[in-house]
Amino acid sequence: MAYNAKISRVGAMTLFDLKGKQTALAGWAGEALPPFPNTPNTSASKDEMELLFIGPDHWLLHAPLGREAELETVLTPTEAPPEISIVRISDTQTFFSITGPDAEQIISIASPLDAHLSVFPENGATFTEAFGLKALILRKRDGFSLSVEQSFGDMVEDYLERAMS
Amino acid sequence: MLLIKCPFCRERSEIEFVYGGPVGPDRPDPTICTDDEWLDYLLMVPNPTGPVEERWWHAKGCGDWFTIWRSTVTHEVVDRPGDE
Amino acid sequence: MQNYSIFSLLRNGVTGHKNWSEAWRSPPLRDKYEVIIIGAGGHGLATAYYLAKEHGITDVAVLERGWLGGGNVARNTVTIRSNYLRDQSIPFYVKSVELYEGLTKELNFNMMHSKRTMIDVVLNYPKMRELRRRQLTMDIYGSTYEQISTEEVRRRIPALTGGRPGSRLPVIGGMIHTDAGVNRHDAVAWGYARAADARGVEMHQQTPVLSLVRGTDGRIEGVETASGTVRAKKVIVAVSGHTTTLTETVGLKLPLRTMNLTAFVSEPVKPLVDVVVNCPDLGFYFSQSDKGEMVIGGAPDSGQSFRRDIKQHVFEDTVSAMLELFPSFKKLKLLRQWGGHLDITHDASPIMDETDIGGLFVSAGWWGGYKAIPAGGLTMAHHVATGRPHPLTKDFTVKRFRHLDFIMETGTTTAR
Amino acid sequence: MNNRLAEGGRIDRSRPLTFTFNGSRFQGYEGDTLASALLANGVALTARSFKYHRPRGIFGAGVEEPATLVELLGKDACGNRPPTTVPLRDGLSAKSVNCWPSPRFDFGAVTELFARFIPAGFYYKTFKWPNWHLFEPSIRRAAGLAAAPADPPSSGHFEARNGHTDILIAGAGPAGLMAALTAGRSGARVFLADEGNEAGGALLSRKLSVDGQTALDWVAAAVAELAGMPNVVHLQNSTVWAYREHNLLCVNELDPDHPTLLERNWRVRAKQVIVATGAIERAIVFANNDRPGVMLSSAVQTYVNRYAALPGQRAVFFTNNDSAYAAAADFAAAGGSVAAIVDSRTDVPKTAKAQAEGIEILAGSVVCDVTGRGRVKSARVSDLGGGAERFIECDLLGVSGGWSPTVHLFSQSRGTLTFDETLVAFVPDVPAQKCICAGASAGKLSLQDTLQDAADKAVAALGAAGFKAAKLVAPKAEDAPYSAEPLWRVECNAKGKAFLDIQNDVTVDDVHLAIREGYSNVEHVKRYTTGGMGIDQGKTGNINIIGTVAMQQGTALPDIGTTTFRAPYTPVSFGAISGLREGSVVLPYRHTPVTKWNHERGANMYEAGARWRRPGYFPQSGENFQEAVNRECLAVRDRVGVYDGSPLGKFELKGRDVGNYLDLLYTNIMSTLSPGNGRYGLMLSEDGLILDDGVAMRLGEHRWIVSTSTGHADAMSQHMEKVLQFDHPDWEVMITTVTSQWNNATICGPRARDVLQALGTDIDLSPDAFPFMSLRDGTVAGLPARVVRVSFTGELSFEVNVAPRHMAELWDKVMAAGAGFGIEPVGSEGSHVLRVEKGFLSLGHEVDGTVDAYDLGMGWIMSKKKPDYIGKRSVEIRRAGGSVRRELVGLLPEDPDEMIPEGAPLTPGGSKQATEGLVTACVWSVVNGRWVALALLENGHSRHGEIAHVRLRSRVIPAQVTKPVFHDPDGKRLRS
Repeated sequence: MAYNAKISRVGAMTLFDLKGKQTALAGWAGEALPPFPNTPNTSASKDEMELLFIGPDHWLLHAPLGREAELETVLTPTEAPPEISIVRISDTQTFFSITGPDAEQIISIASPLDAHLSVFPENGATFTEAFGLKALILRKRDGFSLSVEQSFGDMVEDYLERAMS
Repeated sequence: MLLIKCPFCRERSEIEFVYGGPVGPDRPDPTICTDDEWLDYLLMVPNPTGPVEERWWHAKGCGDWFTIWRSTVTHEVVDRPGDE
Repeated sequence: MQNYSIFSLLRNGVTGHKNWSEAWRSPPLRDKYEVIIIGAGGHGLATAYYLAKEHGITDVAVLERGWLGGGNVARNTVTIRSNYLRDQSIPFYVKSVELYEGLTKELNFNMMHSKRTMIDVVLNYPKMRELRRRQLTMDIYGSTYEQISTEEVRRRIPALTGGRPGSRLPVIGGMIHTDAGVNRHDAVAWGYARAADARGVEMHQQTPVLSLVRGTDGRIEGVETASGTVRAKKVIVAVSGHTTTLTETVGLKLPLRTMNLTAFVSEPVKPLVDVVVNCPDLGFYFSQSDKGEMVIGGAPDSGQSFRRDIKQHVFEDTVSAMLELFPSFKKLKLLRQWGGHLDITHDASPIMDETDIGGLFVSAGWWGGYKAIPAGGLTMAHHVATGRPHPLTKDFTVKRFRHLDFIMETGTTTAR
Repeated sequence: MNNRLAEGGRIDRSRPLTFTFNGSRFQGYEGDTLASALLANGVALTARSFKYHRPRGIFGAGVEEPATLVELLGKDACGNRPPTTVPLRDGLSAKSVNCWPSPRFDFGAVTELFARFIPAGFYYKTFKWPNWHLFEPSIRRAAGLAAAPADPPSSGHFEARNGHTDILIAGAGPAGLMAALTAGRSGARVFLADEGNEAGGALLSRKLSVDGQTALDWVAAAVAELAGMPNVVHLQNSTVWAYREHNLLCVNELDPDHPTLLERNWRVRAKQVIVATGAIERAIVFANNDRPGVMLSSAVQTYVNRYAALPGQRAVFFTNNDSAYAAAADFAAAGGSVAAIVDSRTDVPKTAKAQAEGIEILAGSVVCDVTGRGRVKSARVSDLGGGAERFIECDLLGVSGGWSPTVHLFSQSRGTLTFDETLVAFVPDVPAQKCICAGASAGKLSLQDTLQDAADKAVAALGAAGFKAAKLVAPKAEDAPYSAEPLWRVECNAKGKAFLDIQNDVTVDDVHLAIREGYSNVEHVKRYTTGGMGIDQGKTGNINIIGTVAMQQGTALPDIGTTTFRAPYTPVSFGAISGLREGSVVLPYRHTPVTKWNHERGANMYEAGARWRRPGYFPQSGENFQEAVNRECLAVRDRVGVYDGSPLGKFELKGRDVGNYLDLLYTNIMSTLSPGNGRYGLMLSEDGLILDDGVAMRLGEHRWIVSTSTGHADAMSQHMEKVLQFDHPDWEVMITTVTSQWNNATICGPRARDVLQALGTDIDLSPDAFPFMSLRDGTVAGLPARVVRVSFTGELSFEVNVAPRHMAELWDKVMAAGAGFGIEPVGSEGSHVLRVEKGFLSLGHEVDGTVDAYDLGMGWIMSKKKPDYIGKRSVEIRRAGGSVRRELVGLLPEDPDEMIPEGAPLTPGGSKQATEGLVTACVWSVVNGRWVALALLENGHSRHGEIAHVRLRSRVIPAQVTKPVFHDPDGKRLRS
């Protein structure tokens, strides 16, 4: 039987790249942010926003695109002190939603990431490889979110269609 | 395809990483070292039949650069020689 | 040396093939020779042969840790060509191709040399520009290379049905290298060994060299083997991959890294592709062996390796690339795969030189060294016998690294 | 179907299937293989051999089959398949490979008349005169087995995917199922793969009982229990074909449960691997041991029990071990008659004899020859010394040379093997990875041992993977014990060829010849004779080759050594290996928001670095390449042009140490820049070669943005992070890739300012307020934008950067606002001309891995003030070496209408000798109305005014050496 999964291209989301020590970031923008997740490659959420712990001293703030302007105002990237870096990168990634009972199988075609629940938890969030590209994979209700560098979006859409055919 | 343990992301497939070469001598201070010291640093990389320390970049993951010790003969990741 | 011909074959056929003599002897190892060659691979055996033939030096022992002809000469893709980029390289490979073409007659051993032409299938304009640069420089040295149209590429390789207009990377043309060919790799090792043996050279298999030995004057004095010390004033290291393992036993560092390059073959099928196909843009090359197998190569593994495994992702890259141009191969099956060890220099050109240790010569850094075997042997023998580098290898020195004067040679195949 | 049994077997008699073999129609049943269906139809002669074209039949019952290969036709088309592994389907059509017109009348058979003249390695000795080319085509045609597939599969596709598991179990025979049950019950993730179309392995071929029920009932119960475990993946028709490093295994799933999938290839990473691949029966070597009707005794047993096909009427069994006794008994029970069991052992164990009651047992005897050509007629039996010879009439000879544990995967994993004198076989010794063999593959050749071994090994593997499992007592199984004695070949005076490798036609005489000629190492023997190099990879015969070498050399078999097992275990389609990666996605591709517009505009698009598809030029109707490029270039020089510069690599840097850091990366000084300003720079690698060029801009006190060339963006990211993280982890520098956060339309030409003005902007565009090499944030055409004054064309130029979501809109507005000024879109070809006219360097043209900044006339960019930057010391060492340098110059061909091919060599006087340089680029200069070129020429800087000579094949092009700049040498225009 063919795969029982649904794939849709979501496009851009609000993304801010946050680097620096957690304390410094929390000091600058802590109130605007969800709590900092403690475990690498997991996320914590608040008000439709998610804070993804995706590298050493490195987080992504992820939210619906409509929140971008508001968050920019709160985070004031250009004013941030030298020891932290906040860069708006919403346009750099394009997102796909993969849901349904076979979503994990689609991920296994795309990526070498072990997306089994015992390894990649409910709040899993990590950069990995998908279709030869650097990709961000988030576990979502009923499936996954997969995003790649925006310029590769058409290619990944093409690939996902082939996987589902 | 190795399974490489990234300090941040734990075990991941080699295709997420970029190889960065073996770790040789430290970079000498170019303002005072001799030509030979410089050339040794630049060209005479370790090439053992056995454990070698090498650099890997988690290019498609967290972006960390780190080193592992790996046997060039078996490809197994091994402890740093001298460590237990 | 026993003559091989259709007549000797018929004669022996009648007598049940009981009278064939050994291709080479297995004499006892002596404790002293004029020249020791470490490594009974292609380069070691060819050097031994030319030392004897060209310079009359026959007091030579070839020491082999495993079995004769079991190194890279046993595990390559047998592509012979001379389409290089630089003035330092092209004439050397032109010579090698020329020697290969005469080798069957010279050694009285059928190399099955098949001068069947290589076609570079080009998908990208920058690559076409680079290959045209090669063409014009190669022409100076008499190596053949011509640009051909996409239609001509398809006419000569009917199985190439992919890369159509509108595809991911359409074929834009090709370069044809008529000097190129393939032959039988075992025959190269065996033919050189037999001919060297006939001139008095000794082959010693299962004789690993544990270390090199230097004299009090700092010059090389011989080697230490499992069966004792063997002395010689001149020692040649021709052990692709393990060069530094040996030279470091006398404290000699060389700018070499050992890597694993892999190849694989398909099941044998009836004749389908008559030329060597190389696609530098996608990174694969192959030819069909006389037995019918597609012999396929791609990129080397990253990282240092003394292991003859294949990396699944490197392998998949090569297969996907091949199927893009040859989609009918999807139903063709992989039969066998293997790897070999190369040592590569910083500039991907070889080191053919006497080292800082007097009397110690190295033939190393071969990156696609199969095609270089005859000229490599000829020139190394010249250097050892005369004390001067052969004009064809005068630039492949160790000294070039002292001033970082690289001979950047990236080759036409992905594997360089 | 004269040989089909009335009952029994795993076939479904309610589902008859029709198939065609070599043009004749036959009938079989669902559950048959092509081989079993042929045998059931009494087809004994199924193939001709590779070299001598001897008649051949079916020898095995599985992947080990060496004798017959078929080519499938029609929609299943593929070549070289053992019929023993081809499931029968309705309408299947197959033919024998390598014979014409048929196996019965094969013209190639004449070669056997010349057999004595074509021993092993004959081709090394002949076909030399006049040259190999004369012989090669006919030799190639004769070789090669099946025809190559002519087309890709007409429908469907392949898939490759990743799997992850705690325990991977290869093989679902008794050991594999036992291990899977143990592992599955512990809660571990289990991946169980088996090559057969149903689980059970050897149990499918035998009549055994487990726990008081039939073995097959036990199998069914095990399979059902596994199916109920969500933590178990159980695949049939799935061969574990490769064991790679770090416990990565490849599994080829042949018949996925998916409507359009042809095959799937899994790459499974396992914490622990249990190899439960059973054992393979060996052939015995005697004269004419390849005749149709000679068959592995286990295959006889399989055909009788599993497929209800009687492969002969009257059989002789020939063995050196106990297993053939059960086979003989099963054959007899199915209605066959067994003339005798010939056993090379003088002492046959009672337990063996007990299984074959009523059958004559000839202990201490051997079969030394058979009669019959198209089919065995009798076996010539003698005692071990060659005496007491007699002929026993039979049409089937079951042979069993003992069992070899299937250690292929274990050996692929680099585990070592050791020779077990009792089993007379190589068995696993020291594992090299997290791998353990269980059951027959570990040398446990009776069912009870196998089950207990698998249960124990599973517990051990689970423990190593971090799971607790209770020690399990395996169910009770009924099976006879196993013992064997060596018998590598039968020595007697029989004349016929005795085959060691049936597929490649390698005989005992061939091996003897190889040794006589000095090819004494077993690797030499294999290569010289081609023994073991066939599609079956010598599964039934390799050890006999080693044994024959040992006998001839008078050494012990273990001293000869085994050979390395290499992937794949059985052949795998390339399509499955590649999976989905084909067609448009064979390589990644990248689009900008302008890609669609470019297509609509009729741009000629091609790949141009880092997988971007970019417009080369925009031909208008009737224009050729040169006319289009000239028009675009003239627009930039005279009026205004615009190009999509989005792909340029861009990185934002933050921190107090960025200035120092950039001073280390670039050859020139960046730390002195003030906010709002930028500087062009070169980056070197540590060996002093040019790595990249680009522009660094200071956005604020501690914020910077750096641009890199398109093709090197990833490499530069790698380089920058490496330097930072390894060499200066204490520096406060944070790097964020923003390549795709900013797209840009670069408006260039004398009217560029007018266009920008027309677009509407709040930025003061006057040269004083906004000079060359500075940047301003503001709005352009109502969009938030960052405008940068850099120039890669030599003209006044504004790089208007916006977010990609605004790029298409910006582009349309630029084209609209520029229309009045005669704006033209410019492709990469035009950009190339414009940069050559200015002598701007291009990586990949002028920079080819040998030149340094001094050679390029850019000594000014190599800071003398900084004590150190990456590559500095190496450049100094190289230049101190005093080698002759090739330096960048301009070339003006004496004939202004003469184009010089890019890459053309320069030689002294144009003669045929070593080159002294090369032409790196040559373009039609629209401002000069002539061809101009850039070149690297030995000592070129001191040769301005000289004539250099371009050497082509048919002619020499003289050209004047000039400065490498042909337009606005003072740079007034770009600063305007």
